[in-house]
Amino acid sequence: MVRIGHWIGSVALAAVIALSGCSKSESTHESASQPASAIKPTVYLLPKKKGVPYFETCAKGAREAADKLGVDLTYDGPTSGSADEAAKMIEQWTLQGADVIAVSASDPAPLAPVMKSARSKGVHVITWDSDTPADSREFFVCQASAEQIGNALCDTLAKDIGGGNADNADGEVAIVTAQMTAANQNEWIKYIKARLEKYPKLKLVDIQPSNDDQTKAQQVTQDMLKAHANLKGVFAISSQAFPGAAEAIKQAGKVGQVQVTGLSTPNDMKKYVHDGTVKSVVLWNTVDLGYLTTCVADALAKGTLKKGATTFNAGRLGEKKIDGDVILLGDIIVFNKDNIDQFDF
Amino acid sequence: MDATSTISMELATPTFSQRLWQLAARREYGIAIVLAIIIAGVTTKNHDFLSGENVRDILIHCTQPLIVSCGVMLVIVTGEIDISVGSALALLTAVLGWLASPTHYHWPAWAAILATLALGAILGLINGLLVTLVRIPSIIVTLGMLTMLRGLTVILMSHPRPDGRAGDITDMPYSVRFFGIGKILGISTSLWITAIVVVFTALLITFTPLGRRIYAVGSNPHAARLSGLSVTRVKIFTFMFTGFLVGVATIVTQLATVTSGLGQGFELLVVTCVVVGGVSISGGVGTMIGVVLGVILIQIQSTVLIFLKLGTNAANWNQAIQGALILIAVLIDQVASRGEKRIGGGH
Amino acid sequence: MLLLVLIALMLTAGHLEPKFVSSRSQEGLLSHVWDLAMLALPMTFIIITGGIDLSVGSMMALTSVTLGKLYIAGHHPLWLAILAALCVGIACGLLNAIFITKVGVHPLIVTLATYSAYRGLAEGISLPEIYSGFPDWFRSLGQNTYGSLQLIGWLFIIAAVFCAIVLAKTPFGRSIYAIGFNETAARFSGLKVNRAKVIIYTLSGLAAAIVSINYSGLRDNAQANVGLNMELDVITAVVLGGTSIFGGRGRILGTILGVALIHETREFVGWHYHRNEYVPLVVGALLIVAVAANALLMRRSSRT
Amino acid sequence: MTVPLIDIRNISKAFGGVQALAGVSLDIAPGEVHALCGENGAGKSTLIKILAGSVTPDSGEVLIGGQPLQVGNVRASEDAGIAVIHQESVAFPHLSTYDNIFVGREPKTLAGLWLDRAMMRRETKKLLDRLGEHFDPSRSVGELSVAQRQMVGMARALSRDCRLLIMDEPTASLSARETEVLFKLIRQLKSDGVSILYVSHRLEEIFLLADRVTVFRDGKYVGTKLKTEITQDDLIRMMVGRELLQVEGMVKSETEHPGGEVMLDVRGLTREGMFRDVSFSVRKGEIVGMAGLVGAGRSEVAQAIFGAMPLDAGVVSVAGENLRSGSIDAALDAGIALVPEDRQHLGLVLPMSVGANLSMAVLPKMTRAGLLASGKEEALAGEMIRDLRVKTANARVPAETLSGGNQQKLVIGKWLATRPRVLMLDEPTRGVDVGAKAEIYKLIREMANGGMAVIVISSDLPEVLLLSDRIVVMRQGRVAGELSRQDATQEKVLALAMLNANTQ
Repeated sequence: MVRIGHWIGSVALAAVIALSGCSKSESTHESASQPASAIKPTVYLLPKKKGVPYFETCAKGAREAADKLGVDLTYDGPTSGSADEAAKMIEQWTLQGADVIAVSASDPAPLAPVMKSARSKGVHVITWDSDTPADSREFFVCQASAEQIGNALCDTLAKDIGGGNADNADGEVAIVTAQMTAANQNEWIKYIKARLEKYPKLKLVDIQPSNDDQTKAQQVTQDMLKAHANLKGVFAISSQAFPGAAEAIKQAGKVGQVQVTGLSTPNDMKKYVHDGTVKSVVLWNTVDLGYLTTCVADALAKGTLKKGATTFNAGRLGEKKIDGDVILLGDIIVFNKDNIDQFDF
Repeated sequence: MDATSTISMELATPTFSQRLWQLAARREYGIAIVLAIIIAGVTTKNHDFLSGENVRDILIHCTQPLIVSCGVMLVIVTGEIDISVGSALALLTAVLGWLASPTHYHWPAWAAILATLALGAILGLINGLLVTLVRIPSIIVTLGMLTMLRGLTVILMSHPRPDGRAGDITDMPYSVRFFGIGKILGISTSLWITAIVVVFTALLITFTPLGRRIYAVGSNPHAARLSGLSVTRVKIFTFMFTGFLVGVATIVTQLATVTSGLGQGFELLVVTCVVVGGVSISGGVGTMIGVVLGVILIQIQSTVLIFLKLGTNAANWNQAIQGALILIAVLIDQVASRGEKRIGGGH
Repeated sequence: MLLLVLIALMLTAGHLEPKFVSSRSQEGLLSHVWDLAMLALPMTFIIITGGIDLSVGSMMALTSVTLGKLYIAGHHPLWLAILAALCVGIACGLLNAIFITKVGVHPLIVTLATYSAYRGLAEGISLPEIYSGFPDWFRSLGQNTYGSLQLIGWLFIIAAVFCAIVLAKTPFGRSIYAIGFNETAARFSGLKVNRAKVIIYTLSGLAAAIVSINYSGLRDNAQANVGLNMELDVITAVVLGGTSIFGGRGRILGTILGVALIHETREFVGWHYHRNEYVPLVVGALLIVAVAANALLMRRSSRT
Repeated sequence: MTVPLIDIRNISKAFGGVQALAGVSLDIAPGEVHALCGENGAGKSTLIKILAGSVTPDSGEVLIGGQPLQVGNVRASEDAGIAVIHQESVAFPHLSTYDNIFVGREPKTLAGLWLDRAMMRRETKKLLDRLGEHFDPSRSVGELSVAQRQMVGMARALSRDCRLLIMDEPTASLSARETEVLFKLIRQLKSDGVSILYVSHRLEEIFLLADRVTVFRDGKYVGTKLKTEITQDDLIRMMVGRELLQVEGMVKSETEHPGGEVMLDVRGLTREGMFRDVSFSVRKGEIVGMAGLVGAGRSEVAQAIFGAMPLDAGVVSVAGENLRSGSIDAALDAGIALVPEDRQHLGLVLPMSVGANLSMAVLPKMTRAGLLASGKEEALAGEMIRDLRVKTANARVPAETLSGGNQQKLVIGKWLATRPRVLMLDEPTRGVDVGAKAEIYKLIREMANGGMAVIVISSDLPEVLLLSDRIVVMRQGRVAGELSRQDATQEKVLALAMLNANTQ
């Protein structure tokens, strides 16, 4: 009985393979040769990690633009945040006949080759939020470079520690990151470290992973607060780490004595900004970032945006400057008690 | 007569189980000694380590894994395993957030908490039914649940709630958070709850018929059946109990923000703690004190490393140290029990 | 059984998304499956003996970092780095095997420990740097197709045929089954139980090394978080393929079908719904339903 | 005759097409010791399981005290006063003795929520005293000897006021002294009005204890006789349905002093806590019996010779060559084979086919170009099935479908295929029915005549005396003495095996 099943299985498997081979002829000339100026361009928007507020707010802006421009927008990405998973999704979308793929690279190394290969198959590839090597994409929709982000974080924390004057900043600081292996965070850490040289009285004493888990972030922050008596500031540089670290400082009763900053959406941090635990939150307008990215994708698909352009008209955002192949969103925003309520994302 | 008649036992089972017994009795001492050494070592380097505040925080770090370990311990004692607890923790936290948050369903705290506990028990019931009635190996059932519940959590958290928002929930009412960060008689509520769970579990396994049956089922399921015990019911109970405790762990959380990324890897943490605490993966063996010590040993580690102030690159070795610690624990254990067997058999 | 499910899936997929089943897109999607498939082969042997290896993903990380550290950071010749990576993979597997056979610890516990330890070592050694900049010829080995399959695809086919023959037709394969059913009896029959275990756990390490080396070529990168959560996928695929977690039963063909089914399901859910969060939901449900159906069918057939 | 306590009517049960019981009926009077006999596979165990409630019959009914018993329910059987002492001592090794005795119906306090440990301990003490055992009731059962565990099982049965006590091969692992205690207990229970269903292969015991004997054969009821009506031979005839094979003549050695050179030589084997300074030798063509009480270390010595147990000291040599100790491979290469006592766990891979089990020890020889050649395997299996007269449909069915005796033949066949020079058989006929026993005896002698050196370990004294050319008796891990065939009598062997056993 088992043996018969075995043979039937093998035969049927062969049949499936043969069948899929036969269907080859029907579908050879599909995706790549489609004219790019089809009425409804197909745009795929890839976040580093799906399901986190930062990217969900980007998606909000992207959908707004898509509705206005008549773009067939798909927003999807790895819920695990794995770059390898993201690479697989790009490959799949290429096969599905995407017109434009917009990538936010959690790790440029594994993504760049895939993006290049997508481009070679006639897909427009752009990056947004975080870039990959220039030859793997056409444009980069940039809110800020890793260096700018690192600098902004560092300057903000120094200012908060110094009570408004960065030069007064004195004491020890620590970083709570996602995983020790998180490519993005490590990039920022690199620039934070570099920028800290500007503040010789600030000393980086520890970097701890939170395993992208708020509970863990809270625990390590708590421990560092006690272990380093002179700790004055914490960089909490992942979406799970920031609320965790803020909560730890609050519960330890060190509000005002220890400053914490990081990247997060205003809505997530409003509570801590209002109760004084967090003085400043560093970010940019994520809704606008999603909006701008979708506009760029649409223009590329329709052929209205070409290499070498110096400005780009982005709907409600108005004229945006293009610096080479980098389209700039605008400035980093530091949210504080005074301005945070003006934003809802 | 005794000395010689012990050698008649058939090769595999009795000597092995005998060994396990002795081991279970010894394991607690072993962990306690390792713990003492670690604590003494770090305290000499940093006197603040044993400050009241730090001890309290370390204990609070242990609350969630310890509460869930109480359930997982019983599951493992019956010879099964539950690796779905990490995802279940995420899902239950998300549900609690949905129900209790004022900008969402805004249920009263007690109702939201009861619903979360009930849902936890139901998840456990599903595991238990699949394991006992459908007879799927528990590692497969809970592996499937681990994956599924994680997906469900992301879907739930990205689904627009009644106020049209999606994403993190930042406005958990204090009436719910009281169970995590509140204080009763100057001691954190979460510690009270954990203590209740631990004492309850300890009493359950030592002094109640049900507790004895859990061990009986793990020790020899065939015999348990012949003794008229319902193996099915006992196993379903342990899974439900675990699910319920995941619900309890949800409530003692220290966190203010509910996100979908909670509890990643929590299941492995719990299984590691339980196993390091001397609970035998083949069933029938395990003590409450061992599990408590196992949880503390594993959880204390990251605090110890931070207190040693090893600098900014040290954290890269955290995981390697954890792995090595487990390997060493297992190795010492095995070697010790071998020595024991040689000496013990001969008297 | 499994094949019927696979065919049903492909037919439904073909109905909903005609482009999905076309050979062109299948060919493109194929490149995603090889690492899973490759690791599933030794895992099939391991699970048939009643064991488990949770450390495969972590072994990938450690071999990946070895390769990157030696070649990119250490400027050693690439062949040396590859050789070292292979050796590290073998050593990792061997260490698992020694703990399992000589020290006598349950495989679940050993590999749970090395799951942390190997990845931890990888993180510690790489501090955690990302190594990229592999030479073109090496990358083309990973990326190029030779007669519609990548190098690793061909490697897998050879390995799969080899494993299938070994498992079904050799004394070694027979001893694997015997160990799974009754290890003591196998030992008392003079079968070389420990040797068999050492071989399969070591092979698991070797497979992890091969997959991670290929990955480095394919994605031009080597780092400590390669192969994260891989172990669960591999175990899921093997079990889905009908291998009993209690040992004694399972076949390579089943594993191949299991890998195919899980791969096609994942890709199709991604393709059709564009909601990554559905993937774990569907894969988890598939695992439980498939094993449940199998258990129920087995019971029915044993009753009559 | 009085109203029967238990009336079993027309019970049938089939397992996957095999009729285990076909309409059997049986009644037991209050205070009766009723023996149940039959070859392996006669259906005794199935009947026990049905009475215990762990198996549901396909048809038929059981009346207890005139009331129908709810079949297929362990609890209902217990409540009706049926207790079973199982063949393999069923116990929870990790639990204490008193937990073992009371698990499932623990005495409770506090509205049933709390265990009454004091009472459990007290009651257990009483029960153990009654059984003549005096160990601490809180010791875990895993630390107890097999015999003590058997007593725990007994205590468990006694702890409830049972009306019917079922004993399945209760003396299989008991020493003579313990057997004596057991028999006394049975008589005492009987006088208290408890009925006993006594299942055993040991005919002497049956004739010593039973009032009536019922015989099953192939799942069918053969008959019930008063003990006074029949002889042992009658009983055996009822069981096998044919005349007992005249085995005596066939198993005698061909020569008076068999054997040429020494094949196996064992010097000073020591394993702490198990055996010490064990030395003996076996010649080619000779059968050496190893006698001794259960627990004297015989099985352990055999396993040590086979390399399955590490040695602290001592040397094993085969045909003059010393073996590496603690290595099964070395033993196999030297031509040593072991048919272990526990065939289910150590001897066979039950779910695998008969053919695969037979070829297990010679797999490398079953190949062509490295691949298993099914032709060679089939040939081997066919040969073994024919030579050993294994009753099986074919070589492809799983070994677990065979009866105990045939499974034992498989284990022997597996080792014969290796053409061993030294063959050790540990309890080769335990749990094997009478017919198969005779065939196994014949086989063993044939093998010796073929030039093999054979060691037979057996607790069955007549068996040892019947087979052996020479008898090595062990006591408490040491060789207590050697007896030649001419000198050996049951009394002498027992004396060596037991002398001082109780005073040490």
